[in-house]
Amino acid sequence: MMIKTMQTIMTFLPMLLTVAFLTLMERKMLATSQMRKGPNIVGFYGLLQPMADAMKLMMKEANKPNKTNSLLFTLSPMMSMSMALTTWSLIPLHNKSPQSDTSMSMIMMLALSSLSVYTILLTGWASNSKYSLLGSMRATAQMMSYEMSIGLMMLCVMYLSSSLSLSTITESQMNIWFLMPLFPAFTMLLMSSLAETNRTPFDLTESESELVSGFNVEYSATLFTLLFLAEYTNILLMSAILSMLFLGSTTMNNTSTPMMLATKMLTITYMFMWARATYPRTRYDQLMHLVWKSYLPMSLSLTMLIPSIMIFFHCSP
Amino acid sequence: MFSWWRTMQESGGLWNSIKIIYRRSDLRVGTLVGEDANGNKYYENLRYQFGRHRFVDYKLKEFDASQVPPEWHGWLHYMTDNPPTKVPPVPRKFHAEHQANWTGTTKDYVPYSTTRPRIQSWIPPTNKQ
Amino acid sequence: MKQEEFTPMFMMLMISMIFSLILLLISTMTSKNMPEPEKMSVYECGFDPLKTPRLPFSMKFFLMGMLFLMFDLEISYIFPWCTTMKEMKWTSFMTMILFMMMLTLGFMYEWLKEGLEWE
Amino acid sequence: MLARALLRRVFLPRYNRSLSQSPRLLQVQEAPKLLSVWIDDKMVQVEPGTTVLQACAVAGVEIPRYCYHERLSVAGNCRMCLVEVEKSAKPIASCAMPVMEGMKVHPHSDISKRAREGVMEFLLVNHPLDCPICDQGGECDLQDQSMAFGSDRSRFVDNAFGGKRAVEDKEVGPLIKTIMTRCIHCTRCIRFAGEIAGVQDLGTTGRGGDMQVGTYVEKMFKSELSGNVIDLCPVGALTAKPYAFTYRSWELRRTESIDVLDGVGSNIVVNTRGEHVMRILPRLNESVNEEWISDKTRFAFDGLFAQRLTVPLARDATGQLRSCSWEDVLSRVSGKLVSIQNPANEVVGVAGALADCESMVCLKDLFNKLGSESLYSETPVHIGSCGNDLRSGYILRAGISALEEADLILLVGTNPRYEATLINARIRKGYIHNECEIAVIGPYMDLSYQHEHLGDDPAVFSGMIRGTHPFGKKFSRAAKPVIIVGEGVLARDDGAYINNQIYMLSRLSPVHGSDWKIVNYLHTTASQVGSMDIGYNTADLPDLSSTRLLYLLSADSVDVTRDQLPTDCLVVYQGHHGDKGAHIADVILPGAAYTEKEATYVNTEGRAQVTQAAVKPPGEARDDWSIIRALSEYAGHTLAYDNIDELRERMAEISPTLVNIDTKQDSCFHSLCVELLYRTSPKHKPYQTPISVKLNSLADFYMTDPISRASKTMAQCVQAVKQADKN
Amino acid sequence: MFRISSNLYKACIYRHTPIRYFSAQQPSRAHKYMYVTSHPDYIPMDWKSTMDRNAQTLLLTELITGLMVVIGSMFKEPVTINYPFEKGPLSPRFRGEHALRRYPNGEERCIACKLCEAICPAQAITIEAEEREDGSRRTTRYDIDMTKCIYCGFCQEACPVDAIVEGPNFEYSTETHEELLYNKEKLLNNGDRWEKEIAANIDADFLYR
Repeated sequence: MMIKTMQTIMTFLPMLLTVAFLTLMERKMLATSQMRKGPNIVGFYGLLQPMADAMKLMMKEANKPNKTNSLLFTLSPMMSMSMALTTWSLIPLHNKSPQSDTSMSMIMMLALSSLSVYTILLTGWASNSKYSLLGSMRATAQMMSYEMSIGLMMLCVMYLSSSLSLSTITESQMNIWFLMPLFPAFTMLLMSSLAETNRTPFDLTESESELVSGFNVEYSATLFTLLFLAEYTNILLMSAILSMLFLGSTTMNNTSTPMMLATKMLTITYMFMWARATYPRTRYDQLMHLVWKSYLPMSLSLTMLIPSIMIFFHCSP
Repeated sequence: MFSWWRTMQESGGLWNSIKIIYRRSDLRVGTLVGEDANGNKYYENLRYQFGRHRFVDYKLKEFDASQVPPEWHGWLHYMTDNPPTKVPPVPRKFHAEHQANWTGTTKDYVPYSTTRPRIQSWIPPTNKQ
Repeated sequence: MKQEEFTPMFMMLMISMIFSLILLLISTMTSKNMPEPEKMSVYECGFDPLKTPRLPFSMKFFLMGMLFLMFDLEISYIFPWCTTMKEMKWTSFMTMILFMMMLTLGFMYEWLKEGLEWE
Repeated sequence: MLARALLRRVFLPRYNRSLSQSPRLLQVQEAPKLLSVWIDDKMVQVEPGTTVLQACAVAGVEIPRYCYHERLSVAGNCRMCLVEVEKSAKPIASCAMPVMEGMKVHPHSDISKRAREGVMEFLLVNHPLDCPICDQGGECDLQDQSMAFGSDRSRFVDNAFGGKRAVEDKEVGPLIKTIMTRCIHCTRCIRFAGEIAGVQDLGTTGRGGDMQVGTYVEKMFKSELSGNVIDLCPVGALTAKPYAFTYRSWELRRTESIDVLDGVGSNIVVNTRGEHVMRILPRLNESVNEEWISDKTRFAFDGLFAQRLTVPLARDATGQLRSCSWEDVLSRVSGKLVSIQNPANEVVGVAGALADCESMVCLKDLFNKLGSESLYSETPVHIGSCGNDLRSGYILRAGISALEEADLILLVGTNPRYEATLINARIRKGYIHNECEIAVIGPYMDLSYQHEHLGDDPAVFSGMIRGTHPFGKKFSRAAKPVIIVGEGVLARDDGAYINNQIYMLSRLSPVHGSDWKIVNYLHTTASQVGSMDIGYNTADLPDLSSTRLLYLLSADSVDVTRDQLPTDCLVVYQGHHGDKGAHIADVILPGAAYTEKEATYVNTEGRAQVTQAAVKPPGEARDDWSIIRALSEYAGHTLAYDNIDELRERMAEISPTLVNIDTKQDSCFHSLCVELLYRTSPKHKPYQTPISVKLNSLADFYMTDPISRASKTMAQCVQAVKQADKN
Repeated sequence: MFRISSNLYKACIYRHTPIRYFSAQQPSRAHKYMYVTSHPDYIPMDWKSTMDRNAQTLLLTELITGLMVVIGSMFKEPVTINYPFEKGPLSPRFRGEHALRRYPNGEERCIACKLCEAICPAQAITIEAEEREDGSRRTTRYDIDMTKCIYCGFCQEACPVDAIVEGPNFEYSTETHEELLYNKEKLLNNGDRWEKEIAANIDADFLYR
């Protein structure tokens, strides 16, 4: 029990640190791609910027507007943060010490990420603001839609590994990453995860010109920090899932180190930011058409194609 | 690009470079153009990109952008190519000494009225008792 | 499946909840709160809010939710098949393909009926 | 009171029309033949003798001008009004050219335009370009007209060598600042001084480029109307000295108001900037002040900045006046008021020269509610038995504008030049244009026009009535005789007797009993007629030895000392200046001055006019009527009006004339008034003291009330006049 | 089946085009906004272009080109001005902090003509004037509310004596509002301190004055 607790804490704390520095990394990355410097005053080359931001956000006045649903208003950011972090306990960061390696981890993961939709809906509803509510509605519809195609695309991986356990999926990629046979699924999943985490070019929920800041307009200080942390934790989570499903997780050339996973995650995360630095925001109808009219038929056909091939050519594992 | 190695050497070694970077978030070298009355040093290096080729090294540890005196201000802002070392300003007896922006300190400016109140109240005569 | 498998999950849940609470606590101690009517009012581009903000609801979103529910449910049917495909081979394959064809047909119907248009 | 009830019954608006027939309508003239003139191909018909400029004005075309002024004689020296007239070799000066039948004027033709441009160019050759520091800037005719009619460049560029003409500034007293380099020699100021003010001080010396306007020898422009030349000057040559450089015309807010520093009630425009009065200008009112105002009206407003009562003051235990809150002073006064057992004798109120009708009504209503009728006007008026019940017995019945039609004016105990400057200007207008004869009973005085001095003996009337005095015969021959009785008579104890004699004299006139009003009274303070209308007692103040509360409503000239009052008497002073009244007061209630409140004043001809609040009262000072209203609430006798409109309704109940704003309401029942006077002829003979006047020198004129006494400018004027007289 | 899938496929590519257009011969332009590229008439359906198009879509060429552009700009030198040490270029006509100037003999230039006050569109200037002891026209109050000022420069344009100028200084931000309510002394002092540069800038502009 003690070990489990320690393990959990040792996952939790670096997670927070990573998320904190992820914000800095994003700002620096955006800055360099725009020929700027980015934060460079706090600490050496701005390394302490996340700390300063955290301090600032903690010391800000926590404002709670009139007529908000007080309990939900406070609880939903906490929930969204917790949901994002809890999913991390399912991820086998190291082959030998899986956090919570159930044979159902994929289903658990999908379930938990579905729950985070609720937190966003609650956040918007509890704020008692039209902008919040509209933002959360959009976010919910978007996340739901993309979750569907994400689920279908994950199925493809599951066909190949015949397992719902993440460690088994990792093991089954020892020889060849699923990226190779499932490249279209990977690209689609990468883009879907951008939409799932409400990132550019699909950050319709916080499109400033229309909704000011989306579902978190009325949030400030710590509660906003929690929402913010949850968002970035989800980014990391998505990149972890992507690297586990398609890039072979901790494995590389028949060896297995957690550093490998970290490198792969970083690459995917970098792709997230790269996309942010590059693409303009899509329209909402484009977003919905992409998922319903492109990804859904494509992934549906993939879910049929892959087992068919496997059955016809007797190459199932 | 200016060779970072040469830059580091000219800045006085690795440790000095780190100190300078910590202070200025940047490491630059250039030819000294002049020094103002407060000891701030002004440099120019035409090998940097245009618009970033003049810079100042503040004397004080508590540096502030408003510490640049007017005679150097124009040169540093690329208004003129003539530093005061080349074209000194015409002296006037009313010229006042430059002051930095003192806001937030005890030396800051507090507005006051420069006029007398227009309406004067009647002051009742004091009682003789 | 054992119960212990999920302990780390609950632990993580607990820890993150506790962490959030601690954050809130610190924030209430360090920050000062000076509420005023203007600050407390919800954001509405400088206008006073008119109607209750919890009403605006679009049928479009509702439809989307229904579709999601349908598809997600069907996906969850497929999940167990992934793991058992090895053993069950053709029988299950034909069943599932049939199932997915029906799903696709429904999807096409919906598409042609313009249920996916978003304007 | 019976008479008042009668008045109230019959003073209905429908009477006004039939009663207010102007005497000038009596003369029936033959309609003159009209001349047809074409202005820009538009025909207008004008009377013979009209100038081309006036004909253009009728046609709606404004001709630029500098020297021409409607109220001054035509000079025709600026040449700005040149217009082209058909069949004329040269453009003509339209201000001096009478129209002829069939004349065709082209004010917009090329020749006219070029003529104006040329004149502008000449005027600007020597005019300094110091508009940024010129006080006339922004309201300067030269600026405006050079923009509208001038050229954009000058051909006289060679003056860079010789420089422009420069003229030394003249020192003409503490009111007018001269910058003679700016002068364009329109001579308006000279004509004003000679024609309107009646002071032959100004004139020109030299000619051509050496021409200078000045006073020949360096001396003060000693006139009570001197300030008007500032308005007349089309350029910045003559500007106001006391408030030089302090304002710009475009930043001033204009409030139309009424002057209260004398009994004329001149119409003024109060120019304010922010919370301060910056200057006072005349406002056109043909029946009161035309477009002139006196220097006191114009310049005494700086008294509003000094010696002001800005906080309520009350005497503490040591007898020292200390500032305190309104609650304190009001409860102190009301406590005293309530504690008095026998208010009829022990509560006395006095209304001063600057008291407005609203506050006087409030005070009277409050005192009446308490049970006291002891309300006195500061200046006693002794006019005999008709008292102040009948209005026609105490106002300037004929009206100010009618004075210029009179052919004989007898001034009794008054020096209108200083007591009512604008009325004197009217008399002078009659004297110049109507060949009016003027005679004076009183001390010798300089009235700015020739007059017959009949001595200062009150007994002179009996001679006239008996026909032994030659003036009596002259009087009985006059078609429109006017007798103006001043305060020099009314304030005398035997005023009633002299008043009686004056009425006897008026009976000699053939127009006696017609619509022409012979006997007129000239009051010198703004509150006097109003207080009499409201029903304040105009007798001398009673014995004050039993008074326990003396309420001085802006009363600063009242002749009361602390010695006359019992020691426990509470003296309340309500006003806006720390003047005589404030010095004897125990409690001081700071009120508003006339520029700070909306208040009604009735001038000496019985015309009710309203001042407007141009600025806010300073500090904690408040509107006067509302102070008394608040006091009534503290005293438990709340007055039945909450705002000024309700108060005005109450005033209308007392006398409709008080709310009939800006109309001279004709006073009726004059015959009744006359009858009352004859029936109750005073017993005693007049005293042997000679008839005097209240103000007989320019130095007296400048300081008559708390505002002008506090004014620095007026003090400088007094000094300057004394200095000038010494020389 | 092929017909349907072909339609679907097209719809995948041009996904913002409503499907009903595929069946209509002459789509009505009156009631629907249409994109030029999405109009079915403009889609060449021969094999080569179809292949090209599909290959480009499938291989995400456009998206990847965009990503490469971003990568390219990452390796360029940042243009960020390292502010307190380096400063950006300013024009000699820059309109910054106000100052009241003096004549070379030390006499203040302002003659209280109030033209700046009159022209100020934000009504930030308040002037009170009086006659000085020597008879000259001078201000007793010259207040500028720098928080009202919109830095339009009309005041210096209106000034007949070049007294009020907007100097080159912009580093006068303050922590409190009241510190930005400048009075005459402050403005004159500004002028005395910045005169060196103000004079140089005015000289630099002599051709255009």
